[in-house]
Amino acid sequence: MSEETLSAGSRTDDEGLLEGVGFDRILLYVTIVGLAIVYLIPIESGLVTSIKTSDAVGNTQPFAPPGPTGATVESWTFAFDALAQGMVNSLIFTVPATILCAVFGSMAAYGLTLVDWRGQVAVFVLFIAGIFIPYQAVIIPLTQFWSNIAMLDHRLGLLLTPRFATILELIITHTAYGIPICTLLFRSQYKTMSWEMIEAAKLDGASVWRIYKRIVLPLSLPMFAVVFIFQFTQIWNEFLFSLTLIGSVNDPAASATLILSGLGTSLEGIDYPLRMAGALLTALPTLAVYLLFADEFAEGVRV
Amino acid sequence: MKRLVAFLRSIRDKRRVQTDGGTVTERSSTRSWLDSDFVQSMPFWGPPLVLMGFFVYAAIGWNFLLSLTNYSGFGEPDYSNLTLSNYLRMLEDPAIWDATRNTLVLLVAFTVACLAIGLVLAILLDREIRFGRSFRTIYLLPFSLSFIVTAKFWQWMYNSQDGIINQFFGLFGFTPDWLADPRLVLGSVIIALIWQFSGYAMVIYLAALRSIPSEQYEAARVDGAGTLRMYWRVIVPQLKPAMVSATVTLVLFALKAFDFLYAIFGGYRPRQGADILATKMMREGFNSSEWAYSSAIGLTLFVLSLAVIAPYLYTEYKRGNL
Amino acid sequence: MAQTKLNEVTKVFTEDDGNEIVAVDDVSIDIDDGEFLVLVGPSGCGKSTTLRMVAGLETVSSGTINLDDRVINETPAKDRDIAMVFQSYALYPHMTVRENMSFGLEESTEMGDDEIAARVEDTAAMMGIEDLLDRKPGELSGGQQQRVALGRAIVRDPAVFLMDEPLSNLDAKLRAEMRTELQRLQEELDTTTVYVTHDQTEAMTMGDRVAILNDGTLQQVGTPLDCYHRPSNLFVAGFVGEPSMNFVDMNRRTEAGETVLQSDRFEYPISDELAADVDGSSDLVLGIRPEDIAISDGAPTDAHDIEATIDVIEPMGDENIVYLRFENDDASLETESMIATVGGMRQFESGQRVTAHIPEDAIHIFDASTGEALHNRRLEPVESEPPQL
Amino acid sequence: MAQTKLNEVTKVFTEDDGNEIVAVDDVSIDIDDGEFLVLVGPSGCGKSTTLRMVAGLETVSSGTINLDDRVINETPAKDRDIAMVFQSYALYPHMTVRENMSFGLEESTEMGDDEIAARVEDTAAMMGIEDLLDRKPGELSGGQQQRVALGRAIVRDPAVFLMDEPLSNLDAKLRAEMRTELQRLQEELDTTTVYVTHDQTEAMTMGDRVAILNDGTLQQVGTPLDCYHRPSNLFVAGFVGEPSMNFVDMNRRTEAGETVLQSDRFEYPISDELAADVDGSSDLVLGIRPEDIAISDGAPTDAHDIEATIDVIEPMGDENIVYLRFENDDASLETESMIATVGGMRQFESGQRVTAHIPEDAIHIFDASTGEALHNRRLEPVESEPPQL
Amino acid sequence: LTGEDGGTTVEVLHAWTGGDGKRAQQALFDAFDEEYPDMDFEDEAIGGGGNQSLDQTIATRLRNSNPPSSFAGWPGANLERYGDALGNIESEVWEEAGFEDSHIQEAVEACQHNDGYSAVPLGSHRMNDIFYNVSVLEEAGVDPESIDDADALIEAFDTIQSETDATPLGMSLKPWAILQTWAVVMLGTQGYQAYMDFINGEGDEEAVRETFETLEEMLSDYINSDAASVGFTSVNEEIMNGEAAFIHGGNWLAGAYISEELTYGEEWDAIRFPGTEDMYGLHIDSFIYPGENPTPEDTATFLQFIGGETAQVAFNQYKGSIPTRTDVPTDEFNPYLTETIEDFNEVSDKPPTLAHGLAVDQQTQSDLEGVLNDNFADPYDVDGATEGFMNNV
Ligand SMILES: Nc1ncnc2c1ncn2[C@@H]1O[C@H](COP(=O)(O)OP(=O)(O)OP(=O)(O)O)[C@@H](O)[C@H]1O
Ligand SMILES: Nc1ncnc2c1ncn2[C@@H]1O[C@H](COP(=O)(O)OP(=O)(O)OP(=O)(O)O)[C@@H](O)[C@H]1O
Ligand SMILES: [Mg+2]
Ligand SMILES: [Mg+2]
Repeated sequence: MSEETLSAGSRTDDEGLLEGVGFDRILLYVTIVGLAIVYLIPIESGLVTSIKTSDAVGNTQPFAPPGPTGATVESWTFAFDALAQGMVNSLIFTVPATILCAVFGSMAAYGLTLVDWRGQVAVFVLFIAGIFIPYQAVIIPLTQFWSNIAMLDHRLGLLLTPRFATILELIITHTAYGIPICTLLFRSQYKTMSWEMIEAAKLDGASVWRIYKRIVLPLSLPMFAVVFIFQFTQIWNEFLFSLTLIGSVNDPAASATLILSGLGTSLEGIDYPLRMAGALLTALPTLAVYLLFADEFAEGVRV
Repeated sequence: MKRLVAFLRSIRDKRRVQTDGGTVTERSSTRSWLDSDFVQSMPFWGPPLVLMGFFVYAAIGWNFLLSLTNYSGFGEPDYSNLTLSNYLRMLEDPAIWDATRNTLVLLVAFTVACLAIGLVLAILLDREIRFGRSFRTIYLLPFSLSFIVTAKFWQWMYNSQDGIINQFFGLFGFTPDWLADPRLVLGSVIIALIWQFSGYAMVIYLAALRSIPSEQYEAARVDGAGTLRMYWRVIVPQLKPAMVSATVTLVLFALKAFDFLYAIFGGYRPRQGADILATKMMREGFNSSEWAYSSAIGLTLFVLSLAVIAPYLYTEYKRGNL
Repeated sequence: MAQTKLNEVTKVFTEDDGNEIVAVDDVSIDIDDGEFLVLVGPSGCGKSTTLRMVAGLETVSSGTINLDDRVINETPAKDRDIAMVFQSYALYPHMTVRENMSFGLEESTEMGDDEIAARVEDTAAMMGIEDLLDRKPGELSGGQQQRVALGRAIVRDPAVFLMDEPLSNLDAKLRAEMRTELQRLQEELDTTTVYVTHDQTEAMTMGDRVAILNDGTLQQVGTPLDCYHRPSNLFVAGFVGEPSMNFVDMNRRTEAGETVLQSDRFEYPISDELAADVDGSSDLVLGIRPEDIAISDGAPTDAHDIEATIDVIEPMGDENIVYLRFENDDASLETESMIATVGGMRQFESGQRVTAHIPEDAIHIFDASTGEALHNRRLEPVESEPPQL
Repeated sequence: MAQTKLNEVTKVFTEDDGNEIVAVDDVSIDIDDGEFLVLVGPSGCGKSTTLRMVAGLETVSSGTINLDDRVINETPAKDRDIAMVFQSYALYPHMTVRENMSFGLEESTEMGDDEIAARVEDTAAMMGIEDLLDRKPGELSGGQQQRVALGRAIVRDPAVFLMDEPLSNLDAKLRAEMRTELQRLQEELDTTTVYVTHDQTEAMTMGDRVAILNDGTLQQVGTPLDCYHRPSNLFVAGFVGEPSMNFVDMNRRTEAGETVLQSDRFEYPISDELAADVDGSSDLVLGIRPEDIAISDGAPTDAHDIEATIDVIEPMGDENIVYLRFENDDASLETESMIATVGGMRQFESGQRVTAHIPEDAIHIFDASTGEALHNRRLEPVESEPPQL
Repeated sequence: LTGEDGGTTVEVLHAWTGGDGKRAQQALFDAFDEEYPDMDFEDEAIGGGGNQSLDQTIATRLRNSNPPSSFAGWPGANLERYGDALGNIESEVWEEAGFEDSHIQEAVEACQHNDGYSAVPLGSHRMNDIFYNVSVLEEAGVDPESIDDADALIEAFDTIQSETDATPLGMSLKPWAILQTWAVVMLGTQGYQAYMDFINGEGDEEAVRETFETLEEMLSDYINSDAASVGFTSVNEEIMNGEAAFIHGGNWLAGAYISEELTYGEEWDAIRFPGTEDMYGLHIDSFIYPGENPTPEDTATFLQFIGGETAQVAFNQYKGSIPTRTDVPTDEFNPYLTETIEDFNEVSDKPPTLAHGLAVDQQTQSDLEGVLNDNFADPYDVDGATEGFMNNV
């Protein structure tokens, strides 16, 4: 990360001036660094453990790296074999669902914000409330719907293998439940967009659709980035839909999180290096996305 | 979408030709209806609303209907005989009460702790820290992880022999089994969840802190307040809206803790003391095929979250934030 | 270019709680082809709402708006052939200046790319922004952005320009500059323009005519000097001019055939000619502009000379603003006060007794109850000014 | 109440990229006990920075700030016994007016609750906001908020008031009102006050003295009229007054024992007395304020009468702003122009040939290279004004 | 909707993904392939969370009317949960292959469902053996043969506790594991009849309470400290490497030792849980036949194979279980299993297992596990657990 400081004009207190570069300041940094260590420890411990042999796990401190003899990438290769298919599946449904969520969210937010009509708040409330639905309240009808009514694997049996039918279910499900939050994110931006600018475009002769395409869409590209990042992590990390719609770890459509949930618990006993490797491997895409776009992410999660 | 409007227009045009002599106002009112923002904006919010509405609101309605049946096992639900018996059954099920109590404890403890820790983190980072962004990234890092990943990490953290936590407490000769002891297990779960989400609260607070004009800080200082007093009396009270919105979101994360519990306990049944309504619901449904009963629990959960969200939405609406 | 007519236009907003706000009330204005009309009035008087109805951004509650002979009430904004310049400029931040200017042509005309490009270049040259064409608005200064906003409106060659406080985001210096430039442009283009402002200077200097609104209703439409010197009512008299006109409540009485106006603090005889104007009412308001009050040291020599005490002097350099207090023996009555402006080099002291001359030629008289102007000042142009030191 | 001294105070900001910005450069001002000092200057000249250093919100890079005899450079803001009024008011939005006003007393004094309450009530009564005490800032109008902000400062009875453009968020009318009120208050309280503004009127009318800053350096400290009539340099002359002083570049030459100033367009003989003032330099700038130029129809009668053409007239009602163009036969040279203000009732036409009289008594002469004032106008108070029509 | 997509493939689901189970199922399906090389056959191992993933997959597919051809599962009361979703193979399989006569009566009964047959038994684990690490017992000087009642067992634990570093009783406090141990303690201390009364819902509260008391005595002092968080398989590793002395479980444990190639009698051994010497704790693995079967005929063929001698020998010798057929020669089986088979034929009582679906239906079993999870997984609340057990059966 850069050396940029957080921009906050004159919030340092100058009270420490008399004591030189204050004791306060040192204490502050000690606290911050200490907390950072606390926040990093579980991940760090996971990382070092993942490259330990099972002997080394017993012999070394959980946060200490293994010695040269205790190091192995076996867990990683094993985890990779177990998870590769799941990661591919996750990617296949996460990417389209993310894009769809963003597109629908942007459209809905535009329709509800930049076009002025009565009652939009009521509709918007429906969207917002959708963010806050506990999935337990819809999961049974959802599974019923997919398995007894939609039955994509039967209906689209000629077009799609069961694996892709399941993935299509996941795409649609994730899109539907992702729309509300995306709408909110876009709306928070669109509300700050200059109303006069939209009116200027109207007077310039642009229709509602053209205004969206030529003014609003280009201006929301940064927000699209935020929504992509946010939604990508959300969908990639999601578990409940995988658990209920896919059903089994062995299903060819199993997602990474689903496979991870069962990883390392097999009859051979609890294999912590394998679990850690699997966890890190599963987290890799979101961690990467997040570390690359940390600032956008931080700005974006203000729900 | 455009075609739809064009089509409607063409109908209108035809009708105008047919009637041939509709008054100006009639014509123009149809026209202005088609040109109205409502109609014009519909293609934008309509499809997302239908898709989302079906999966959210229709599903909840259906769920309610299911909760009135006695659907279980492998058959089809029978909608002909709807009763509240599942809700009565909940009242009599001691496990429900335990789960409700645990859900509330989890909700409150987790939310309050996240808010408090998030606030401290935000204030620390608000004080012109070098590498402030990097620290923010670190504190927020766990938020990018899946519940499942977090569960794996903390399973290891909490491992009664080799885990870091007991390595540490072992120094004091105190090595409880964090995930097994019924008195500790809920706390252990909450701590792991705090680790994952306090960074989120921090980000919300940071944004709010940023939006407080620096004049507020300066005015307080000129008024003679020291740093702590300044934050406590002037700055923190102004974070109330941020706190409310963070609370709502944290509550929802807490309601989704099922994923975490499932992963860390390796199944639908958490250790005693850590069962929440979400796990109970999933267990009744997907483990025992008691679908109707499970639906009733799900709906209860929905009502519970509604109790949190409705006031929030209402005040947001009142404040004109929607 | 077009003639624009507002016929009894009214706009009622209904708030969420059902309250109705009459933002514009029965306003009729004819705007001639090529005219520059300035719309002024206090904040919230309905200036923007009026403009936005003309633009088609607000619906009209009742009345009609005509463009030439066409009623355009129902025409959507995009089809009205009207260009608007906003206070915030409302430039499209993601487009270059060129794209900003082309946008309207692309959306509202069938012109080819070459033609559009040519027109944009021409207009840019006219506005002196040809060097900026490939920059984005974020890279421009306030004045340049304002020029682009104007250019964007001009390039479309619309029937009417609407401008809503277009200069209010600029600093004083730039504002003066752009004001002159705008005037020059409007003269050159000769496009009908409606210009909203709350700036006295802009109102006085830019418009062919000024329309003064208060509380949604039209108070007066006329040339700037008309409104300054011949206000149709108390509101206009008080609104136009800074510092504003002094008002004194007066009663009319007739004494030995002579009409005298009597306030709490002084009396003011008026000529028969003037008395005829105010015949009908007895509760009157006398108005006099600060610059028309002459102050001297000597004793009163004239029936229109009134003794006064100087309360405060605010020296502005070029002039002094003098606060006068009129007192008489009856201490129970409130004091009356007036503001006068005198040359910057003259010296007075606070508390000094002076004589204020209120020339009959310069006074305005209003009906106290209706606010109607009953008599306005004489307008006899001064051809030459006596040497001033 | 206290005497405040700035001794060679300098503030250097170091930006992230290592650039150094000298915001305040070696400024020394003595502010007397009870004095009202107005700090003016163009945007970015360092006014706020200066004020914030006095408040303790910004460290001082070099130099010292004294409060009475104490050097307060290192004293934290909260211990300085200084109250500040911010442009944005900076009221605490979550506290009622009463709490806002009590806050400072609670934090900085040992007063008991009753005493605090009593003082808050008293101050509120003085400010006329006693009815608002239980409202929150969000429920107050701009003017009321401003009053609360002032009240919050006043209730603490500090040694020094600092105010950073406190009125700039108010509309014109309210601004004028609050300006008078502030003056009244300051006279009543007699607390040393430093007041930052960029408003000409406030600068001219409120302060005992005005300090004019440009680009971090102090240009002049003096009474408002001093700065208006006896500017110490070109910057001050141009900055104070609106419309600003006319400047013409001139060369000095001596012709038959007489000193003549020569511009591209006209020449201007000066008296020996005046010539003595400008002895050292030959590149000069002649300055004349718009209100000092007399315009008449007749032909030039005087060496200081110059023929000119009227370019534009802006009638403002109370006065006309006349743009004059000076031309001579050499068309290759640029035309020179001046602005003059004349009475509102006089009538001119664009294009009219007139004679502009530039009285020698009223001119300022500056050194073109250093900007120093070499000669300022004569100040001979006009005791009585000729009757004006 | 009879699984058009499956077409003609016989799809069989099970959960034997690792260790002995994996080897056993390979042997089983290899044998099947050999016998029916032309059949389009596919077996699918669904691991993870014990049987949980498999159960869930089955449940989903049955609900979706997309059943597999057959799947591995427990017969007995466990079948009740599937309701009408199972088909009847009385004539196609049972009668045609004559299984009613060739299998033990308990297995025959367990496979009955809805007035017909819906499953075919594959093999049986014995649930009342307690295994031990021979060298640990020798080090402690405990003679396993001398343990003749629960008190003696606890005494042995005590000796091991004091004489060695090993954990006396390796235990996982997963509810199902407690349940299986609870069942054997009840059988050992309260006898066959009390147990049968209990599972039939006529249990004597005192008997239940005493069982819990005995169990508490064993669990509260003599088990590994991480029992609450570890799984059963990792506990067994402690037996194998000598960190623990005894472990109770089904004789799939033997399968694990066999596949680790440990020597019976020298490295590991087993005794009957004291008090159950004359019993065989009955556990049965079977293949279940879903209704709306995608491949009814081929499935019948497969199930006939499962109930046959080849399959039972191929599978059970590796799984640590024994055939449910009465007519299988023992020569392929190792000495331990051979002994077990002999016992099987001789004991007087074969109480059905409580923790593996035979004794009670799935909901009851789940409720009992819930009671244990909530009351008897450290701390041990005898009263609460007793009450819970009495209420839930
Ligand atoms: N969308 C609206 N809904 C309700 N009331 C409105 C709306 N727009 C304007 N008003 C009200 O109509 C009145 C006129 O507003 P308008 O914006 O035209 O005033 P204005 O003269 O432009 O004022 P300003 O000088 O402050 O811009 C005001 O009382 C305003 O509150
Ligand atoms: N915190 C800071 N960091 C860097 N430069 C600063 C900072 N604060 C002010 N400056 C710079 O110092 C100079 C003086 O700023 P200051 O705010 O004092 O001007 P000002 O006279 O108050 O202007 P205005 O009238 O616009 O308020 C400016 O060039 C400004 O950019
Ligand atoms: Mg407006
Ligand atoms: Mg400033």
